[in-house]
Amino acid sequence: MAVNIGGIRMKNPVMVASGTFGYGPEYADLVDLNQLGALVVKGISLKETPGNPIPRMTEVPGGLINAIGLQNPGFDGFVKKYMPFLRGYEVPVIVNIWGKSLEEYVGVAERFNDVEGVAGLELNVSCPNIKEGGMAFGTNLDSLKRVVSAVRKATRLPLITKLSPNVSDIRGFAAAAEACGSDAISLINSLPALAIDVETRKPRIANVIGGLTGPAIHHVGVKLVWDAARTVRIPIVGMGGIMDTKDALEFMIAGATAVAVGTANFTDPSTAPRVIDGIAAYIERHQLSGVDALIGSFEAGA
Amino acid sequence: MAVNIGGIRMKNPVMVASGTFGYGPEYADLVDLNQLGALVVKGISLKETPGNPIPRMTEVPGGLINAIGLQNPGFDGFVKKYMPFLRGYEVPVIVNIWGKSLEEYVGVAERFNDVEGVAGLELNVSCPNIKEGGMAFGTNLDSLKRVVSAVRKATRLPLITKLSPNVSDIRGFAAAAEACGSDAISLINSLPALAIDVETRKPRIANVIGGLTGPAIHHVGVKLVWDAARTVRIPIVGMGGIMDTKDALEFMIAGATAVAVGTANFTDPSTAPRVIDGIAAYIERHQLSGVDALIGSFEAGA
Amino acid sequence: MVSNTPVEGDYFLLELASRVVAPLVQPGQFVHVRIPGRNDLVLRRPFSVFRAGDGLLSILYKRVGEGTQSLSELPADAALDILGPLGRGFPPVNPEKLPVLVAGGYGMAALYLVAERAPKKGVVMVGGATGKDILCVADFERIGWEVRVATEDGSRGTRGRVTEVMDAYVAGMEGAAPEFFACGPMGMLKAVAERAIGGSWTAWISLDRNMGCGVGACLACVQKVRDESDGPTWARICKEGPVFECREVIWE
Amino acid sequence: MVSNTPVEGDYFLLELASRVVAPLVQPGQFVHVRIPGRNDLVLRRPFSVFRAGDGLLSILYKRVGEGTQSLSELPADAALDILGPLGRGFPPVNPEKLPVLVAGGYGMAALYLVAERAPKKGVVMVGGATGKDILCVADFERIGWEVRVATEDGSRGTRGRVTEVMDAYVAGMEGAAPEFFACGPMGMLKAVAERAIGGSWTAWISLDRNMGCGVGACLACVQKVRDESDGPTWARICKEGPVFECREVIWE
Ligand SMILES: Cc1cc2nc3c(=O)[nH]c(=O)nc-3n(C[C@H](O)[C@H](O)[C@H](O)COP(=O)(O)OP(=O)(O)OC[C@H]3O[C@@H](n4cnc5c(N)ncnc54)[C@H](O)[C@@H]3O)c2cc1C
Ligand SMILES: Cc1cc2nc3c(=O)[nH]c(=O)nc-3n(C[C@H](O)[C@H](O)[C@H](O)COP(=O)(O)OP(=O)(O)OC[C@H]3O[C@@H](n4cnc5c(N)ncnc54)[C@H](O)[C@@H]3O)c2cc1C
Ligand SMILES: Cc1cc2nc3c(=O)[nH]c(=O)nc-3n(C[C@H](O)[C@H](O)[C@H](O)COP(=O)(O)O)c2cc1C
Ligand SMILES: Cc1cc2nc3c(=O)[nH]c(=O)nc-3n(C[C@H](O)[C@H](O)[C@H](O)COP(=O)(O)O)c2cc1C
Ligand code: FES
Ligand code: FES
Repeated sequence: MAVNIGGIRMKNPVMVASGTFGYGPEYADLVDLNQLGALVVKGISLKETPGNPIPRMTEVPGGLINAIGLQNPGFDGFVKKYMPFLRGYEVPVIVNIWGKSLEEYVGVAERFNDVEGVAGLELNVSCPNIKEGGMAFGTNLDSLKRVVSAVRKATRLPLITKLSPNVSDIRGFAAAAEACGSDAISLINSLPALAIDVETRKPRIANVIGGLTGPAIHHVGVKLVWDAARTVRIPIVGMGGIMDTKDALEFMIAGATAVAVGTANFTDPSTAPRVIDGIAAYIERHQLSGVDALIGSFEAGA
Repeated sequence: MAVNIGGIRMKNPVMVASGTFGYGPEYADLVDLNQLGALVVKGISLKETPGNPIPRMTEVPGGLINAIGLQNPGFDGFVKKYMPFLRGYEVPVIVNIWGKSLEEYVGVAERFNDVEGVAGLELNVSCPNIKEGGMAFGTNLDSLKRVVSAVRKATRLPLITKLSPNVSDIRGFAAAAEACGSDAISLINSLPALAIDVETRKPRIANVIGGLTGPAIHHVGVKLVWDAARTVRIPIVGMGGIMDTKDALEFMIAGATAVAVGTANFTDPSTAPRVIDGIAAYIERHQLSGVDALIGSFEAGA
Repeated sequence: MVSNTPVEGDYFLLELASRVVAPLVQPGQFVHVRIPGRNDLVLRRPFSVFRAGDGLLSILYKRVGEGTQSLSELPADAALDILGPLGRGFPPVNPEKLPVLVAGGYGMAALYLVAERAPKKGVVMVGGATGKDILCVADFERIGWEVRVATEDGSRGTRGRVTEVMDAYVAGMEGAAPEFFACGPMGMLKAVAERAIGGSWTAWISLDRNMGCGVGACLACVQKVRDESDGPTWARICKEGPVFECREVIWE
Repeated sequence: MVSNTPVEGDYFLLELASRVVAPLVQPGQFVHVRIPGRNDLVLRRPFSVFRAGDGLLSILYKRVGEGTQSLSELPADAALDILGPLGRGFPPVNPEKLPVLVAGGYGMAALYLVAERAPKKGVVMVGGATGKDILCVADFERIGWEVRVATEDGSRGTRGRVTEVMDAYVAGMEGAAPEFFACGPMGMLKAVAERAIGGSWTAWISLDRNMGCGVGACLACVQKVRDESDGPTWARICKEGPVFECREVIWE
């Protein structure tokens, strides 16, 4: 069941997705963290960030929309408050990082070079690029190249670039992430969405626009992972609406080396352990030689 | 309740979406067609088109994925087989058209100039542009401009350009559709998606990739309609996952002048009539002066 | 709904009071059923009408997935939203031939009305993996039809496939030519078609296909068939079918 | 689940056999409940624990939307997947003060354990729109607490708001200072907070907020509060709350 995501050794292919599992302690009473393939923490920026006003989350058919606004304690706060706890576990810790400018990205990436117990960085490029007018880094090919190249230079850690689904053709972005030195890519992040309370004619979340996640986006994610898998040679972490083993298997068959459970942690914290067992059972039932035989085994036909 | 979509007078703002209501006769026993604001027929091309192999549709959480492949009897077949029937009704008939090259688009648009009983054309730009390497017309700004401009010249009918949701920023596409002479825009078409049968590791539809529709895409659609509404002055037809009155109202509050019911026709053929009644009831309950007071009434805040 | 009860194995019988739909049903037609309480399922489920009459309509369904699972959990007094009767069913039985019904699994349900409304009695061949898949034999016997059973594990009737039983029967037939009416898995239908074409007999077969609208609008349920000039064209199973004469179908 | 029965108006009482969770519950804590059979609802629903003991745990819930509607339709023997007890509940009642409980709607449910476990008896003020919103008065009376009711339409108790009843009561109080424990709509909590701050009394209030994870991971449920240096910071209602002393909260 072991997989290697660009230098991050995982004993199984199932991680928990950034922002849906806090920093570890929140779910530690409910899930044995050491069982997980990897733990991706909520996005960290150089400085503490207060995030968005409330309400920040609303349930919609087949998913939820959130606009937490990347609230986080900043590099210092995170390292002080959570790293001692995380070092007590064997689970590889992947730190999701973000910034509002190239400098912020580089700054936070650099600082993690000296932090013990971090297995890798996941680069969230779905944030608005403040300097370049607010368009997200991840939906502009040039911005993406710049940020990946710069962070690649800044970090000694394995680097996973997390792609935005909000592009016409993911292949160019996946290829750019690879060419600029990512060790792996992960996808998908949430889809931009809007929910309106028709009684008040006001937005259901304070930020107006939020990100759609959960089962609703699952098959969009599988499609994009398949596109990416036919484009790059680096490993892919697939995510989007994984609720059960079947959903995780779809990503792996489409070409993902690992998967991440996100929204489903809220629905049922035991999802990730169940999926780990489920994948093992599938491999046995189908008499596959191992996870490798599963990855990219999609028979798309002629 | 009456609205005007770029010259198409509708007695209420609710149409049925292309491809989900056949050509009219299929639902005529179940729905009084004259009750509808407008009826959009399944996409018509110059020549008869066989469409994709089977299976063509699969249900997924909160929606379905389809790849019918635009099967249709072609211009001649459609006019002969269905126009006499449709002329027997008062409901405005909007013909959804498509082509695989600019010439095909222009060809089919021109031929409808002489057809009695057609209220307008809806231009489906989500088809692969065979001449330019298969990328859809609707996800490349230059292709979009060319096709809209050409069809604008070719037709005397009100022209609705139907936008693809599969772009990073819909505003440029909406503005281009307007600038090139569309009388209205409609959105959203389906989201590209992939479903894999994990037992066989084969695609669940023969075309491999299909379009996701239904509740799963609803809030993505509302977001894009809101973006478009802040960009163009021409009327907007909002669609995507409308299952009930509330969903339709969200589109109108976000800025749509009319809405289209798609997948929900399969779930419950009485959806459109129910939504028509529901909007009227909402207007009365909220003591609005009419639909105009509803359209774009979103209070997004500061 | 009037009742919703387990029959055998994973099969359930659902009876509906339906004064409007029931009298209109032709054998082989289906109803398109919305699964109550499952807003997440945007598609209805098609089921053949098993029996219809006296303002009652029933379906015999197998629990195979999410929708039929939820259906099986419904209380008997739940309301059911159905569209129907839909599709083109079986033609009237030709009184000059001997009706031979061939069924697999819930195919028996689709064929019962053929037997009940036939001008003469015939024979029903039914096959399944085990005895648990053999349904409503008693219903056919009650109306005087002969039933021959085949199971792959031999737990009921002859061991083997239903087409073998059919072959044996046809080989020993005297008098009138057989007219086949079949409903079951694709492989079985194909086997029936081959024999019918080989023997120059008529065979009406009912096809099974995932459906969207159920009324001919979405073009999801198509089947390649021969058009008037023998060229390939698509037929909508929900509209031009589910029943076709086996020569119409282009098997791939 | 042991029982799931209508109480009054749209309120239902749900009792669960729960040997693990029940003994751990502190007054004011909540459980995060997955709605059975509703795979389309990705979020759990938070409910205060009404009563807990003897391996039984109960919640009193109002049918307000999709989730609670489905919950109310569940048979009594359904299994329920709950997380809990979660959050920081009410502190122990200060024996030197007079406990004054103030509730609106299902707030009564959240306060019952406060009363049951208090070292001394006090008074409960409860408000609602009509008599139908006044719950479990008998439960409090059974354990010897005085209950004062206010309804906006005057159909039960005093006509008016519960805070008016509270004002009247506090004005007439003699002896020990009041300590408030409140749960109900935001407006009511704010009114209680104003009076507590004005009178230099302690008021513990339980906040209500849409929740994602319920365990502090998603940061959906935050509330602006004062940090140690009196500056604004976010507290997670599911983790640092739902109960706060009213001075901690920054009201906007
Ligand atoms: C004309 C016709 C008549 C039928 N008559 C009967 C009958 O009398 N009794 C009976 O038990 N079944 C019958 N079926 C099959 C029945 O429709 C499916 O078993 C049922 O739709 C499965 O739904 P599910 O949600 O439980 O399965 P899932 O696998 O969860 O369904 C997922 C999707 O696939 C579709 N689907 C799955 N299996 C089939 C299938 N075999 N045929 C068509 N669609 C399928 C569903 O409708 C749904 O859209 C008939 C099918 C057709 C086309
Ligand atoms: C700490 C806490 C304790 C609570 N205790 C009780 C209780 O004892 N009894 C009781 O009846 N209710 C209680 N509530 C409120 C209860 O959680 C909501 O009524 C319930 O979630 C509504 O779910 P629904 O699906 O029926 O409503 P919908 O409106 O369909 O729900 C949509 C979404 O909004 C959320 N939501 C809707 N209303 C509320 C609300 N008032 N508070 C929080 N989330 C909401 C839902 O959880 C869901 O995510 C409590 C809430 C909190 C935060
Ligand atoms: C509440 C919430 C917070 C999130 N925060 C982050 C984040 O900080 N950084 C990030 O890269 N992705 C974040 N995500 C996106 C998830 O990591 C994941 O990409 C997305 O939720 C899709 O997976 P899912 O459908 O399984 O939830 C967040 C998602 C949710 C629901
Ligand atoms: C089966 C099916 C066929 C469709 N065919 C067409 C088509 O021919 N032309 C077109 O522009 N859109 C087509 N669409 C897209 C719909 O018109 C609509 O944009 C989409 O379904 C989103 O709305 P919904 O979520 O309400 O279904 C089709 C959709 C479905 C489900
Ligand atoms: S199911 Fe829609 S055409 Fe047959
Ligand atoms: S609900 Fe997730 S942090 Fe409180």
